[in-house]
Formats: sequence, structure tokens, C-alpha cells
Amino acid sequence: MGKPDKEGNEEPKEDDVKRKISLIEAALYVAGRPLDLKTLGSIIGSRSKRKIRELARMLMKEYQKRNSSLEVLELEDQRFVLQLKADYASKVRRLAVKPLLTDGPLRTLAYIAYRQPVSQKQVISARGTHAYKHIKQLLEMGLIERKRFGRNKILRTTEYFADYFGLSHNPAVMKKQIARILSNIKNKGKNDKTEKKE
Amino acid sequence: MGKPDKEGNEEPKEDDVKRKISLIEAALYVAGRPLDLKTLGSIIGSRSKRKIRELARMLMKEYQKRNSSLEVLELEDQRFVLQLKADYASKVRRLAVKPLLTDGPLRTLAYIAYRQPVSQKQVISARGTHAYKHIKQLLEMGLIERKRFGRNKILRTTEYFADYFGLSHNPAVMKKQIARILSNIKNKGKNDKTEKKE
Amino acid sequence: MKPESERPFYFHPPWNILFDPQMLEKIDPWKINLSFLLLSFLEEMEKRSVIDFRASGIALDSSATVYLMKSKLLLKLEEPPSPPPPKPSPDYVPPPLILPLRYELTTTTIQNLLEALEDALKTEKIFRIRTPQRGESFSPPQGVIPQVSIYLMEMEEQMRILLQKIRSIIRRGEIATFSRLVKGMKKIEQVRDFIILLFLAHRKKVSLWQSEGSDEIYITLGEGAIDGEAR
Repeated sequence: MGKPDKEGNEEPKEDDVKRKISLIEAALYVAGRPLDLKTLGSIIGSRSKRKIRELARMLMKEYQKRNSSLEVLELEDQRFVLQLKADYASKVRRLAVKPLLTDGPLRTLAYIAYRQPVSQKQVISARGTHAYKHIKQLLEMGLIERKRFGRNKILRTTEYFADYFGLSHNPAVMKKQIARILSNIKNKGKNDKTEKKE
Repeated sequence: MGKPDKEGNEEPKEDDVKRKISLIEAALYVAGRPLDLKTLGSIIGSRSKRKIRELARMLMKEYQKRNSSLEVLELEDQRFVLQLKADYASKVRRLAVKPLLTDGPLRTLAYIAYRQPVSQKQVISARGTHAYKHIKQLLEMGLIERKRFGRNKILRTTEYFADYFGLSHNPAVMKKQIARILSNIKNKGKNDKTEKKE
Repeated sequence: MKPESERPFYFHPPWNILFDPQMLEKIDPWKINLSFLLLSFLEEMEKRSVIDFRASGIALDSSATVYLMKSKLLLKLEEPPSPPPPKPSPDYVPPPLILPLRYELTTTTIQNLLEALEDALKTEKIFRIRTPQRGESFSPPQGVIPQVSIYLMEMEEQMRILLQKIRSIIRRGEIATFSRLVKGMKKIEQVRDFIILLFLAHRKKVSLWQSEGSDEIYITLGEGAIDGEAR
């Protein structure tokens, strides 16, 4: 991409950096999922992972500085994602086009993520029989997977799930991360609860 | 927006303005389509159209100042939209991987758009009983709306549908647009078809 | 260089450790008994009646270093271990996990919509001939057909052949009807094809329609067949 700047002028170089950061922003906006350095590199025409990461981090910092409703995050495996800050989710969720999961299935998902690997039987006994429907829905969405072990059906979250939340693929690490997320939600939830009821 | 009286207690008010602008941004981001002042007002808890428009314009200006890949635009009918600038679209479009709808529901949607206003009965008879499920999905996604006329249920597309495909909100104009593009495709299709088959 | 015997006593073990900073760094501080070293060092000086303040100073400095090393290690040990994650009660149900909201551009364009429209209009044409009975389609066979086991075994193949036949009729722009499909066949073959047709309908490969007051069955390609063909 960037043409060699004539006369060692700094301005075109700065423009080039700005343009590349904007391209990374565009890519993250359109994809709506975490993108790795290779993919981002293919968009800005660079193969230097160091360089790409540096640019993506500049975008991330810019978003931090703006302090608006959107955030750019760097995930564990050097992937970046643009998303709405969690604080805003409850206020604007209803405007999302794709039908999103309602509270019930999200609770069942949280339970499975927290207890995994967990038998379907245990999930049903903790969440009630309506959880059969939730499990079906979560399976369809590819957020959980079900395997047979003898007479038991064992549920656990998928890699897609981990990617969606930007969590580690290592089950032990992921469980810790989930526990942390859930305790955050729990604390925040105490303040939001009245709003959510609407 | 508060006047700049430096001695007065401006801070909480400024924070409130900032928060509301962020909420408008959140709404536009999640919706991915133009939103009218009423919808935006419902998000920030305001009924004053003047006030809502003022805040949305502040967001628009902020985006202009950032000069990044995203822009906030005010449409003719006082609706606002957050979107990717056209220059960037071609560079990152390939990162979009999911279709809005699968083939079946898309056909049902196309049929409704072309024949609207159309009775649900007619849609089912033209598209088969599986179209019941399509109609449910399209309603959930806000792409069509259903109204009762006596014993009939009448279907038509929504403004969101028109916005998504860049069509006119005026049903008559929209139908003409569709017919025109359709005949273009047909002519082109005749040449393309042989290639596609291979 | 002085011979070994002429060097001061404190350059010999066990006191030499206090006078060799490099050695001091390497050794485990917990293995150094400072009180023994210092007391014996003083006793030895008294015994020999050689009071060397410089050597005493160095011994003091080294002792301080060893103390520092020991206390650093102690502090390290005393750092509170990270508390284990709180064990939830067995019936604890966590709060709902909120999925992050992300806008995502979809791949569907107006072009796709209109191609879909073309397909939809093609199917509509076939129906325009009759008034369809409301939402009626045939239910799948209920397993009441006697003596068809061999036949069921090759059902897949039979279905494939029949579907091909229906497709070729539609591709010619003609209307696929049951009577057309079984024209010139024996009664038993007609029944056989009818059953296959029901299986096809069950799998959504075809849709079947009947207009009021007529025995004719109209056949159109179902979603399964059209999708399959596209791929």
C-alpha cells in the first residue's frame, strides 16, 4: 500500500498510518467478530504482525480515549474485536435485527459454561424442564455441544463460544475467565435490575 | 447544550449530554439502519424532537471530526444512520460472511416485496406451507409487518426492509425499482447462466 | 602472594563466607548461621589478640546483607496466596451470560433478493392454474403399506429417479402433475410412485397440492430439492 514518501516528508506517512487504522476499524465493524492479525494484515496490505498489532492497538487506544459506547478489545490470542460496551447492551438490545437470545437461554448458557462439562440431566434439574428448549437453541447456534458418555449426555461450550466472548480455548483458564465475567455481571446486575425489568 | 458558564455546576450536565450521545451511538451501531427521532428518543428517554436531533447532530459532528471509516448521516426525513463510508466498503466487504437470510425465507421475502400488499394466504399458496415459518422469522426480524383486514392477514415490507436494500419507502416506487432491477438481472442472467452451471 | 598459612584466620572456613561477596550471593542464606559465625569470629580474634576493625566492619556488612536476603525471602513467603475462587453452593445458578452486541454486515444484496424473487415467481406460475386448498399438503406415509420391505430398501434410489423425472418436467416449463407422472403405468406402479411421492414430500423435496373439486395432484419442487440443486 503506502507509497514511498517523497522527500522524507512526514505528513504522507502519518496519513498512511491514519488510513490503515481506519481500514482496521472498517474491517472490525463489518466482520462483527474477532479478527486475527493475518486477516487484518490482508486488509491493510501488511505482513508484519508487529506492525499490524501496533496499528490495531492504536485504534484500541483511540477508542479508549473517546470513551464512547463502543470498544475495541485485544483478545488473548492477538485477535481484535469491535463491540458495544456491555453497559449499553440492555438499553439498545431491542434494536438489534437478529433475534437475540432471551434471558432464559442466556441463564442456561451461563450455567453450562460455569459447570462444564456438565450432564444434561444436571442442567435440567437446575434450570427446569424448559431448559430442554434452551439446550436445543444453544446447540443450533453452535454455542454448546453435546456428547454421549454411556447413558449420559454431557454438555460443554464450543470453541465458537470461546471466540464469541474472547475467552481462552484452554478449558481450565476459560472457566476462571467465565467465573470472573459472571461475578462482574452479578455485581453490575444489582444496579441494573430495575431497568431490565421494563 | 449548556451554555459555557464556567462557574456554574456544568459538569453533571455535560456528563449527561455525553452519556446520551453515547446512547444514540449505541443505538445506531446495534441497529445498523437509519433510526428516526422517536426511536432515538425512546432510547435516551426524551420526547423533545429538537433536543434529540441536536444530540444526534453532535454525534454526527464528532464523527466528522474523527474522520475515520465510519460516518453518521442525517437523512432527508430526519432519520440518522451510522454506516461505513463508501470508500471503505469495497475494501472490507469480503469479511462479511453471513447472509441476512437463507434461501427459502429470502424467496418468501422477495415474493412479499414484489406482490405487496399481499394476503398471507396468497403467500402460502405461492410458496408452500413452509412459508409460515418464513413469515414468522421475517416478522421477528422486522423485515415485514402483518395487519388484519377482516378475515385476511395482509403482509407488506417494512421501512427497515427498504433501508436494508436501499429501496424507496414509497411502496409504488419500490415495486417499480424492483421490477426494473429484476429485468436487468434477467437480461444479464441469460449470459451468466451458462458460466454458473459449470 | 602470601602462603595459605600466613593469610588471616578469617579467610578460612567457616568465616571466609563473610569475606567473599561472590560466595555469599551463591549460597542459600538459610544455611548461614550468623550468630555462630560472628561469635566465633570475635572469640577467635580475642584468642589471637589481633583486633582488626576493618575485618569486623566487613563481617558486619556481610551479616547485614545476609539478613536482608533472609527478610526478602520471608516477605516473599508472606505474600498472601491468591485466594481460591469462591466455591459456589451446589445449587448456585449464575446470572445470565450476556452476549456482546456486535453489528455485522450481512452478505445479502439486492441482487440476491431479486434472484430469489425470480425463483419465487417461477414456483408461483405453476400454482396460478388452480385455487389451492388452504395450506393443505399431504402427510407422510404412516407405515401401513404391506409387503413393501424390499421396495423400501431401494426407496432412496427410487426417490432419486422420481425426483429427476419431476425436475425434467418442470425444467421443460411444463406443469408437473401426478397423472402426467404415472401416465401409461400399471395400477400397482402408480401406487408405488404415489408412495415415493409422499416420501419426497415428507423430505420437503417436493410440495403437493390439490385444488378443490379435482382429483389432480400438482407437484412442485420443495425447498430441499431446490437448495440441493443450487449447491
